[in-house]
Amino acid sequence: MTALNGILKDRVLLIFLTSLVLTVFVPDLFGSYWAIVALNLMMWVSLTQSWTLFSGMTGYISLGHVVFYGIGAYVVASTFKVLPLWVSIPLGGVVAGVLALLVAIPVLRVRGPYFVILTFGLAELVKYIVLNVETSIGKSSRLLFGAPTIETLLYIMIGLAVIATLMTKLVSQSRFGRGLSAIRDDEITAETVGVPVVKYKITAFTLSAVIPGMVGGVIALKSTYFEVLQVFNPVISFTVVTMAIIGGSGDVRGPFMGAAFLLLLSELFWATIPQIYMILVGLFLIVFVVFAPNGIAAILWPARSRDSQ
Amino acid sequence: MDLLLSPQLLFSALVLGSTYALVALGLNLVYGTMRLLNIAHGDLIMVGAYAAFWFFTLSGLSPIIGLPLIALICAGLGLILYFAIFRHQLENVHPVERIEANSLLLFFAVSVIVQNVVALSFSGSPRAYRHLDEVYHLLGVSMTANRIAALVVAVTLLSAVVLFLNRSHYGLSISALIQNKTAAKIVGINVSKIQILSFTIGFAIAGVAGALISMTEQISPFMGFPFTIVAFVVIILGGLGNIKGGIAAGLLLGFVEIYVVVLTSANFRSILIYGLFVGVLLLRPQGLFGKTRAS
Amino acid sequence: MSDILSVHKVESGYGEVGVLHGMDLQCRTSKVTALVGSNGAGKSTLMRTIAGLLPNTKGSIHFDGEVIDKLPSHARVEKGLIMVPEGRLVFSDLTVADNLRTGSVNVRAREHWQSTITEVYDLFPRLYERQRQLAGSLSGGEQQMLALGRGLMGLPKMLLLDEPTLGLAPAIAKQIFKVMPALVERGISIFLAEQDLYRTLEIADYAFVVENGKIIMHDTGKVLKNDPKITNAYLGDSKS
Amino acid sequence: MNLLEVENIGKNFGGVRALDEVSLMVDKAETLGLMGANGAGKTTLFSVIAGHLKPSNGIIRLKGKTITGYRPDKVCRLGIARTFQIVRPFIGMSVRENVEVAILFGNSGYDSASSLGDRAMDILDDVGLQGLSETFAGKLTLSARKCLEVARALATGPEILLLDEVMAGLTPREVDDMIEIIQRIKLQRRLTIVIVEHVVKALNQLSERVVVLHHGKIIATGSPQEIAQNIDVREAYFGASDT
Amino acid sequence: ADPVRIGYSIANTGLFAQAAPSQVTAYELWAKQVNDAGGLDVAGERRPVELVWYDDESDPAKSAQIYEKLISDDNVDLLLAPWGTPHHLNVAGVVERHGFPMIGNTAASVAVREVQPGNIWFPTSAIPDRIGVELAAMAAKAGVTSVAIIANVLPFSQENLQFLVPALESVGIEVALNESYPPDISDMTGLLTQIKAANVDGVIALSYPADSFLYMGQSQEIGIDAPFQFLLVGPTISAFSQAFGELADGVVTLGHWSPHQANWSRAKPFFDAYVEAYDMKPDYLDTALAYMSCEILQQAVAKAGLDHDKLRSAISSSTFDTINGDVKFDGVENSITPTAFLQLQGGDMHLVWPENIATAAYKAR
Ligand SMILES: Nc1ncnc2c1ncn2[C@@H]1O[C@H](COP(=O)(O)OP(=O)(O)OP(=O)(O)O)[C@@H](O)[C@H]1O
Ligand SMILES: Nc1ncnc2c1ncn2[C@@H]1O[C@H](COP(=O)(O)OP(=O)(O)OP(=O)(O)O)[C@@H](O)[C@H]1O
Ligand SMILES: [Mg+2]
Ligand SMILES: [Mg+2]
Repeated sequence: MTALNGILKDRVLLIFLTSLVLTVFVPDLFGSYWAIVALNLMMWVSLTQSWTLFSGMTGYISLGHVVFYGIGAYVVASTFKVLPLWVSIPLGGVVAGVLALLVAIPVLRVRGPYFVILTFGLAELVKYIVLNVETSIGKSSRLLFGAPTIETLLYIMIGLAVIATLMTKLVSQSRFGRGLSAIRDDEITAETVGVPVVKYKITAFTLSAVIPGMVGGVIALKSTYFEVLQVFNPVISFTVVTMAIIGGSGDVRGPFMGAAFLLLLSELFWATIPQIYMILVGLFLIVFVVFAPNGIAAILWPARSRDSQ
Repeated sequence: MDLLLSPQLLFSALVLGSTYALVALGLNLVYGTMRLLNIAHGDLIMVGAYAAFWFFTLSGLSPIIGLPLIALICAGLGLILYFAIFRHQLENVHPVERIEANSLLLFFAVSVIVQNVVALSFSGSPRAYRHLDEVYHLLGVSMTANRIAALVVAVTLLSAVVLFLNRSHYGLSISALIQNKTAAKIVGINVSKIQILSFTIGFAIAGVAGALISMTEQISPFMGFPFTIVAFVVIILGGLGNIKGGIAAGLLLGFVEIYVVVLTSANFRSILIYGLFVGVLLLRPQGLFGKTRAS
Repeated sequence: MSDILSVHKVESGYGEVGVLHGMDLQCRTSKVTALVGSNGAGKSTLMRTIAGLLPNTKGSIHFDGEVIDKLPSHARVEKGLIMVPEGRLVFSDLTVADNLRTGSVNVRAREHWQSTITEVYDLFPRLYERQRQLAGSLSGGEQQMLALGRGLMGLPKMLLLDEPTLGLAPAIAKQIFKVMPALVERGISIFLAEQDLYRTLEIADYAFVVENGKIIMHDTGKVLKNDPKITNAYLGDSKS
Repeated sequence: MNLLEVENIGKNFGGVRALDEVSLMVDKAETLGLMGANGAGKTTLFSVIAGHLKPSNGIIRLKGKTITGYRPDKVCRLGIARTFQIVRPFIGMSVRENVEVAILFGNSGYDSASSLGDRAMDILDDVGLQGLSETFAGKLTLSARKCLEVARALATGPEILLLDEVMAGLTPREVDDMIEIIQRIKLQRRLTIVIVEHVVKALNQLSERVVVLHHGKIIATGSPQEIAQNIDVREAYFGASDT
Repeated sequence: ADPVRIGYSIANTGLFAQAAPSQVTAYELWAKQVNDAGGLDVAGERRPVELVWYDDESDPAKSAQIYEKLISDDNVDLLLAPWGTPHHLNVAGVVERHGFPMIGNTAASVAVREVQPGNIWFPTSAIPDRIGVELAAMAAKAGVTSVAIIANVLPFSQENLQFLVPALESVGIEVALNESYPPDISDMTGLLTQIKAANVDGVIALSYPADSFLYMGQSQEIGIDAPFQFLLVGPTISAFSQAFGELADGVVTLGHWSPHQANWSRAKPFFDAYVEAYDMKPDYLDTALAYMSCEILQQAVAKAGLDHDKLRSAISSSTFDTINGDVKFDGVENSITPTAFLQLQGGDMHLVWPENIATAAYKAR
């Protein structure tokens, strides 16, 4: 397959994938704190990659990515001790995918600012529906004692990060990806030259929901505690968008760089000057958007990121 | 249910609705004219609320009297942000979608910074003060003076803005500017003047809304986000950049919120509001009061 | 007679790319001046530079006795220098009537918009019929009329017309060519870039030929029309 | 059998009846000219055929098969390509990339036999855009964008080409060149063409038959010479009464 | 001597940031007091204390990460608790894994009983099942016959609701209205109009701080005059009394501490020291609990030193003298302090239930 060939030829990507896989040694080498940091990094990489798969490629900026993550977490939490985890975590992904498929047809009819705000509103709507369901069955929060160890969860999350990265890479190199960027540029023209716009948008949207669904499940297990407002927190969506844009979403390396950079920043600052860490993050973000609008990837690999724009 | 006919509900719906309209108006001016996704809008409201709180606590200055001052502070903040960050974006970044995505991040940053600066300076503890809280009974409605004041100020301000937009070419220029900046320049619209005006007026109105809200709610550095959401819901319902539509939608939302609780259950309040919002976006993306474009 | 517009050694372009390399030309007051040249020669670029959408990196532009090349575009409109752009650039989501009204936001025209709009409707009855329709849904030709009408709404002293008959049916195009002299009668000066060279050179008092961002020839319309160099380069062999 | 049949098509926009019971047939390898005043409904007809607009009533058939209401991408893959009068290039892509997308997704069915780039360059050669292949479409002049519209439509590998005012903005000389290009590619690819043009000279030279629309109705059909003589057309279109 | 390093996470930013100060002020006051008194008594040796803290951004998952760091990276000697139930429950897994004892404070949920005993203890007595029973008993005693309940849909309120309704019914109080509302409610007129129409003599609002505030303001306006009015969380915050003053007089709320209880000898001095230090009153619930957890830790360390095992058994078996009277743990729970309620009276707050620790008699509004 040419796509696979592409991956094997892409040395930078291979290095990334290897380093993702190498994180399995973090717990043994650096202890459990760094294992959690690694777990978080993998989580953000997975989420940001999957966001890029749809929003990065089509230009439909979704501010509601958290809804898939939340629904996955909900599936795992509500079937905890009922279904084995190897069933419930993938099930979380499937349910997220189905949710995406169901809402895709109406939602993808609107564009631009309307889409941005619609996705946000939809995520909030689902949040309140789940909240109501939970209260009506008398389960306002759930404890998940007896979840797997951090190490196990880290391994699963590394797997998800690798899959998410590969998925985004494969899509971006394929005819499918070419169609998606045509949609980003001008949807009507894309349609006119034969790009099956509706089918492509729905497929990409659905694909981009599956990984977050599983990530949400794993994170719920990590917290050993599930509360609706916590897993549907819109800040998660904002963070994903931030990472994607800081990293540069023209290429699979962007999301990785974005996630790693923000996490690094937070590790550097929250431990040393916690009081003003958030203010610093804010200032950093501004500097970035103003002076490096195409993200870190564009600074590190200027030529490649431009032709992938 | 005769509950529905209660003038008390009507009064509350009016107060809530006009507050929403005011909260959204400022956002509409900034987002509507420049496509800047100002998710820090709620934080400006918070700044207005804190300004009112401190004026009142330190000098006993009534927030109502202090309104011009508070408006000035927030307008100043708007000017600083415009010249420090956003002018550059508006002039040098293409296309519009790009500005929009960037502004989302920039305002996210502004929001984080403003919240934390306020939290650092005044601590995260919630605060409140008592002002104009005597209850009046009029036509079978009991109302606290501060809510009457909020209603009066909001309605006055909303009408003033509508009048201003109707009378001047500002309103038309705004609509033109949103759609096509080059064409706006061609017909002789002073683009930067409109942008500066939108920034200052938009921010000032947010500050005023915050001051009004501070009289009836407790305030904290992190109170802003729900207002940001409300503002977005309202301006989408009204049609982006459609100032009058936004005002109507704000009022509508206030009524929906109050009467939904009575008709169904308070529990469904958020579901219904977001449901309405999502539904309108799907069925009439140009907003309830926008004009259709058959494409 | 005086020059209302004079362009002196102007250089301009897009970012790094220079397009105009020392443009020199003058337009007479209350006359039609034409700009002729092939595809990509820089006609639109010059128009944009004069209107203030592009900055000139060198040279100067005088309008109505003043240097205007440092003024922002809206200030030039206020002085009565109004462009009708190529590709129309109407406000798609505003109605036809509102589009026309935007034409008169400048201080000079503001007061008179109601009387001006009646004149524009007289000129283009089609726009009157369509006044409540959103401009984006107009036919291509109708949008062109709207762009022209919007330009007139600004009460111009001088109109910069970039391909004003583009996409217009012959009847309307003919009408536009009739309107131009009428506008000139009223004291409006016209600077015209237009692909319909026969008619253009017909009505132009004076014309400039541009190639690669430079003026290579200029003379009265009549002279150029019969110049074999022009005929070969732009008019082709078959005459219609 | 006719390649394309348009039967009793009507299209309303609110109160405006943009198309009113329009019926016409296009034969294989024919060039049909579509003439009509501004707002007559020409572009609307193209949009209905290409699937961008759903007709209020009527049927469109391609080789006898009803395609009314198909989405534009499907219509394109069935072999009908259109250009936009108000041009819509992918402005973030180079000229070559614009064409590549059309090759990938169009009717031709891309096989990796010859490289995508080469095939794109061939097409650009045909329309004379080869020199601009790496230029971003956003930086083209209007007339170059019109050419790009043609190239992109060709790249989808159509049987039927709907050309909407591709000559607007060209000098007479350039119009002559363009006529030549169109005649050449038509022969090379055995194309069927429907063309809308206000440059009457071009329309007459290219078309074998001309249909005239007025207020959404067909008011005349015939050879270019016949149309030129038609009194109604002269009044409605050329504004001949006062010359 | 080397300082004793004590770590915790706080919600300095984010959703819960407004709740954090009530807890942190207690920690800081305590640390200052200990250091001023010559240091912490570590099994006989005096060592200064040093607080090590990080912002958890109101994210419970982040706070688990922070405790992981405090324990395995920073090697702190002792831990104090984060704010709120979700954070406690997230951290419970961490301290359990490391066998690191920690006294919790601001967590209140029946779920805490599911936590493995041995590494974490909860001095609070505000646990929903007990609140339900006690509140019903108190209302019955106050002569309430029918109540209207409105409850936030957030976990703590809903848990309370679950136990409260049966408890009320079992003491024969009619529940005339039972409505839940979402956390982002911004106007309660609809609910309050219904309450007013229900004509009850008791209103129980299972509210969070922001909605307590909303309730108080709008119920004034609409003129809800039920003699018994209960608000779950909020009235103990000083901004509440600042805003409503005597208007809120008679409101009953959750809390088991008061400076007026003369039997708790440490209570008044703590209150005075707090007011002196911060120029405002402590939160009677969270601040008191946070301070208690420090006292318990202090006394256990004095006895057992810093060794985790010794400390663990000292905490599990000793009785501690706190600002809230004696505290002793049974499993993870405080077995002495009763579930109690406070009432705002004349701008001050008094324990009114249960009667054995009451500092004033309940007064109908
Ligand atoms: N937005 C742009 N960015 C970069 N280059 C541009 C842009 N617009 C035009 N150009 C370039 O500038 C040169 C001159 O273009 P211009 O539009 O002025 O030509 P023109 O004479 O008006 O041609 P036409 O008759 O086709 O309208 C061309 O080479 C074109 O590619
Ligand atoms: N979406 C729409 N809503 C309302 N009216 C429309 C819409 N689209 C087109 N029209 C009207 O339908 C009529 C036909 O338009 P169309 O674009 O087909 O004309 P045309 O023949 O292509 O004209 P031109 O030669 O000017 O391009 C016009 O009067 C136009 O205003
Ligand atoms: Mg041009
Ligand atoms: Mg047309």
